[in-house]
Amino acid sequence: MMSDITSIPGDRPSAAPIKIFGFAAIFLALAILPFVWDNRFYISLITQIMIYGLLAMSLDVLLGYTGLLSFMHNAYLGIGAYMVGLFLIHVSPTSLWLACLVGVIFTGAVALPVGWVQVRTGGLAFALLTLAFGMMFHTIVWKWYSVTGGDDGLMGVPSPDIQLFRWTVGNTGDPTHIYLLTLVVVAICFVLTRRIIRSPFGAVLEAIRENEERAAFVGINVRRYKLYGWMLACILAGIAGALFILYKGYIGPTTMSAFAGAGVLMMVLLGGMGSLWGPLIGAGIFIYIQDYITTMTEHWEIYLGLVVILLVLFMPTGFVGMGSYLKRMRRN
Amino acid sequence: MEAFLCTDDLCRQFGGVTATDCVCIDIEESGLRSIIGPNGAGKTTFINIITGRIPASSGKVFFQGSDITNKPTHELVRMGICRTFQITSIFQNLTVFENVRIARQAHKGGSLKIFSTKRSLKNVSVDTWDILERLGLQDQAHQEAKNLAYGDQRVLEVAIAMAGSPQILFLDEPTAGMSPGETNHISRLIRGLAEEISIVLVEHDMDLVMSISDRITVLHYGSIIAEGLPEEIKTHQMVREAYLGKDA
Amino acid sequence: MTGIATAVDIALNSLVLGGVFLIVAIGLNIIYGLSRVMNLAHGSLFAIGAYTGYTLVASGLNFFVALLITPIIAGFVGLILERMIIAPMRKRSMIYTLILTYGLMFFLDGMIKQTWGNEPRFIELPIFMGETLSILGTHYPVFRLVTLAITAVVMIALMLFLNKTRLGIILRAASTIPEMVSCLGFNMNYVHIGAFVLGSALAGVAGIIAGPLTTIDPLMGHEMLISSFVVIVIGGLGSLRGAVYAAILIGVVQTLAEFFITDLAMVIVYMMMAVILAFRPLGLLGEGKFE
Amino acid sequence: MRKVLKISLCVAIVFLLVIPQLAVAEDPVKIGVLVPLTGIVAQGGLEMKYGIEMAAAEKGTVLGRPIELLVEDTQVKPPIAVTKAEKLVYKDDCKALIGVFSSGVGLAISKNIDKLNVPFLSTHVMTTKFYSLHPLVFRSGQLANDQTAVGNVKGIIARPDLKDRNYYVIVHDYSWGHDAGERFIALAKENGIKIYNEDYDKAPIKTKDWSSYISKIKASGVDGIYMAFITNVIPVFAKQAADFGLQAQGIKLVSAAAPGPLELEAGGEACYGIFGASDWSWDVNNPISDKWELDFFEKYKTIPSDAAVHSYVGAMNLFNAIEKAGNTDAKAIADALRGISYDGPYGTVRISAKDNCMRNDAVLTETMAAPDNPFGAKVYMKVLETFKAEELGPPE
Repeated sequence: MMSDITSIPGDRPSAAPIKIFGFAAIFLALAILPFVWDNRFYISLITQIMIYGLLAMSLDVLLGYTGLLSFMHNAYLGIGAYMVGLFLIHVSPTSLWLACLVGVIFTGAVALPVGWVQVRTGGLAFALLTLAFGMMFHTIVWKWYSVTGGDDGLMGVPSPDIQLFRWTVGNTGDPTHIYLLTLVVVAICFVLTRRIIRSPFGAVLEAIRENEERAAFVGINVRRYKLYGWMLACILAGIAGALFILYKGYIGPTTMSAFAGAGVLMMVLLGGMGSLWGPLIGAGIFIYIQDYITTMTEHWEIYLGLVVILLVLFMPTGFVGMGSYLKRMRRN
Repeated sequence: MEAFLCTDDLCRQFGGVTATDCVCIDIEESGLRSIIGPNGAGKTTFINIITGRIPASSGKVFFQGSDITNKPTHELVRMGICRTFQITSIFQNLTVFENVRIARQAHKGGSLKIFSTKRSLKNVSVDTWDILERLGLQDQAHQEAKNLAYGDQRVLEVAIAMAGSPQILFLDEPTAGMSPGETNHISRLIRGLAEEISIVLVEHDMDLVMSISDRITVLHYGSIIAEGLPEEIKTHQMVREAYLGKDA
Repeated sequence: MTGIATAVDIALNSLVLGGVFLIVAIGLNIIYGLSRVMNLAHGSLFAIGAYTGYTLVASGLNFFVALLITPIIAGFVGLILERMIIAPMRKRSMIYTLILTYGLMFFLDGMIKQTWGNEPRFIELPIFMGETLSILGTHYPVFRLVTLAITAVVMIALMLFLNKTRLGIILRAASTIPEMVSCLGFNMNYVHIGAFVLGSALAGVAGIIAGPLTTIDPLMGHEMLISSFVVIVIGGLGSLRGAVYAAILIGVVQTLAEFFITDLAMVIVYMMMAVILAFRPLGLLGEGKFE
Repeated sequence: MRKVLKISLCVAIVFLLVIPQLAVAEDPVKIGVLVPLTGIVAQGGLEMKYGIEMAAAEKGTVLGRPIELLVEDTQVKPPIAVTKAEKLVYKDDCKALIGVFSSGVGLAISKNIDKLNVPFLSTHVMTTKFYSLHPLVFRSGQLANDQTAVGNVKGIIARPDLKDRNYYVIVHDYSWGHDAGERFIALAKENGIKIYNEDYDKAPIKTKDWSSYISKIKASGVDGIYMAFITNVIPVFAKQAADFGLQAQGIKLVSAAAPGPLELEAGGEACYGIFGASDWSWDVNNPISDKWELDFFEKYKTIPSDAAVHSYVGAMNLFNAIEKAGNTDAKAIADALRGISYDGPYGTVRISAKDNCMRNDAVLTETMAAPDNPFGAKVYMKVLETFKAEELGPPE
């Protein structure tokens, strides 16, 4: 009997060596990149990709693992970014870590009541509510001129030094330093999120995604776990927001618009739902393509829309995991 | 003596239609109670109310002396009230093992260990394995649930329900659409369970019901028209009328 | 100007605003109620209606003739979308149709911009509608009153259709028990098509009557989409009567907020929605009461 | 394993796409053009692009090298605009940035100008924050809010039909609108013009249905409206006000921004009778202006607008400054820009050496039915008064 436990199916052993190796290789390659290739545009672009990759990954925790759709996940990036920015401007221009902590906690504090209302409604209403609440935050940020800078956005955010214990290791105003900081933070978030979604807690989220009613009938408090999943996603988005403000030194209400929200959703779709790598890659492809299309044509919305339509119709699982999903679809 | 599970004038209306009409029922701590009745008699609605799937319009449900009317589903499950569904309800894209494991985990706790592996919940895995062996699903443990044969999916659903260590288990037409062989397998299983816990069976297969039930309750237009031992029900005048019409 | 005159102004403004919300939201709700698809491109159909109306009137047609033709064209666009894009997705999960129609929204908005350009357009109205009418001391534009009348006519026609005609009754049945309707020998495909055509036609009507009220520009559909969401979420998804109450409620709240506190008008509307949903998660009238 | 392979493949493809673009030709002088080509102000952005292209075509070369314009769409979104600016400077190696619409976008780029380290010349922002903002940030084109306010106040005092009215102030809710409203109110009070609401109304930019605001104006009993709206909204508001009979009741409209010609055409008769200070309209009569209008119309088949002419003059100032600097070094160009001037369609436009912002003459216009004209315009902005650069300030 006990011997069976070692080969329990459905519970993958902790990361295979090859995966750890692959992850380490990519991390190292990205870490030395700015030292061998001094192109500020691409370093800056990759920083942006990693930040949005983290945001897309957090959305995937909701969409791919819990089965909940959020149209405006960017709103929580925005809330985190504004809070970190405001803290740096008004409280302490040098306390980087404290500012980030406050920003992330504040994001969670805002997400909690919103999530509480949202999980009380059904699946579809949940999605529509994310849109409505997202618009609400967008409107608040946009109208609260005295605090948020309204339509002009939050400007004059200082660039604090990056301090580890007592050593100063860099400054967030330096493109290479913020790139490395982003890389480290995103990597840590990736590893932790991967751990979480493979934990007993992750199994509960997956059960809810698969069959909400059955989940309730095995004794799972579905609303509560949906709320936990939502909070996890929003806190990750808040972390992305903290990185965003440190990287750009600026945040405006358009970052929190419905258009921007659609972009995040597309990153997840492009990369593939239900895999943590997918959204990261999706963010890369999306930001690169967007950069390309908007340069080429002023009618980029047409192409953006067309890409979404074609993706959903013909490649609903994105790039990663396409094979396995195709197999499943054929069987269905 | 306090009843194990009982309902008190339980009613449910849909628009103008009364699907459950002032039902009072007492269910024992163990044994197999069958609920039968013609199509549309309100059997499924009745157990839906008890298990918290739909709210009651009026009336009460008591379990071990406490009022459980309209309590959230997950709380009822934690109290030991589990069920299966008429239309198979399992986690399609998870493996058979994972289907039962998650149910066991929900019962045993540990769902908030966000940084541990699933393997770290050792006794959950052990219990899961036991349940799978008992129901004869251990060979399919690796398969995704949706790839199982229909009959095995029905058995899996029973396994999921059992993982909650129920004190009372509601089975909604567990043999619907099964082959005679599969029906035989599951009926033996149910009979075995009934020795330990209380089972409420909604079933159309009269031969099965008559052969394995300890007691039978007959519903018609939402109310109880008869209750008793299988032999009594067989010969009950009103039951015959309900099934065959007044002229029979 | 007297207080009464201002009150009349506000009351009429809220009804006109609520009326437009209502027609768009009812269209969205009909599509959802009958085919379980939440069409996020609905706002774009509203914009298409407005632009079609503009083009027809600009090419010399009478406004009222355009009012009849526009819904036909919008309905036709709805038909094409349903057949080409939505129908193949019907079997997949709701999330996919949501994302798909989201993409469709961007695509249609882009197409509108490419076809009609960026600058605002205005629908020329018949002379008499450009006048103002004196009501209790206020001068109120005639066409706004006409808009109100059109809204009322559309709503009454819709009510009669759903309650009094055979087809309407079948549609209502289809919203609650689709299996039954298909058992009776009706092809559910036709119900889905019918829902899309009817819903899109309503969006088209709303577009042409909203044209003179506001501006016609490529982004007009976005705001309307969000507003109609708020309406149907507050009223209850798929609930037609709920939509009526919610539309009027939002029309009144938004107008009052714009009048008295200007700055935070939209925030107030969203807050109100959050409060209502905190206490009634399924909206005022609950989910799925298609009547 | 296969997953890892797949991922590495994706990374490889991305890099393959990236690397070929790194080869940069050295020959032409590259100028980054940042204008909105999508969003609500896309038409204005397009006209700005035309103006800059026209200037580049006329100028042809600087420092003996061809001018190459690289146009990017800001989408009127500050973060996108900053990304595009980074792209133009870091990737495409542009030596200067020109264009922009919206103060928010302009300020966001300015915030990053230290990193970008190229001169940035805005031809289309009105915020007063641009005065002495940064040694590399300049404005040439479109009157700033303070200048517009002076023009409008002087205009109101000079015109008997505008004088002695009680003005209701309503603005778009963003920095430019607030700034414009506050400047006007302060100056108007100094000059004895009556203001009905000193805590002016701020309407969201997305407002489409103005009926609530119009009801409010009706209820207030004023006889003048001062509005600071994004230009494409001016005809919308004017039309809705006309629907409610405001203009017919003798209420006059004064605007802080000059509406674009296509917007006026769309608004038609409802736009008659809007007053406003601006630096140019095609009604301005001088040989340079007359020739420029015809050339522009010939080339782009659209009615010449002030957005186009600002950008044209701004671009000319920039090109001349590069010529004067003798090289494309950021600091050299910036030094050359300070104090430079250009004689264009609206007279001499000089960039002040003190605050990096331009000084030029301006006009007060009223929109009305256009006389016969080569552009086929039905509505135009008739020049009523002319102001000298010194009158508008700010003093140097």
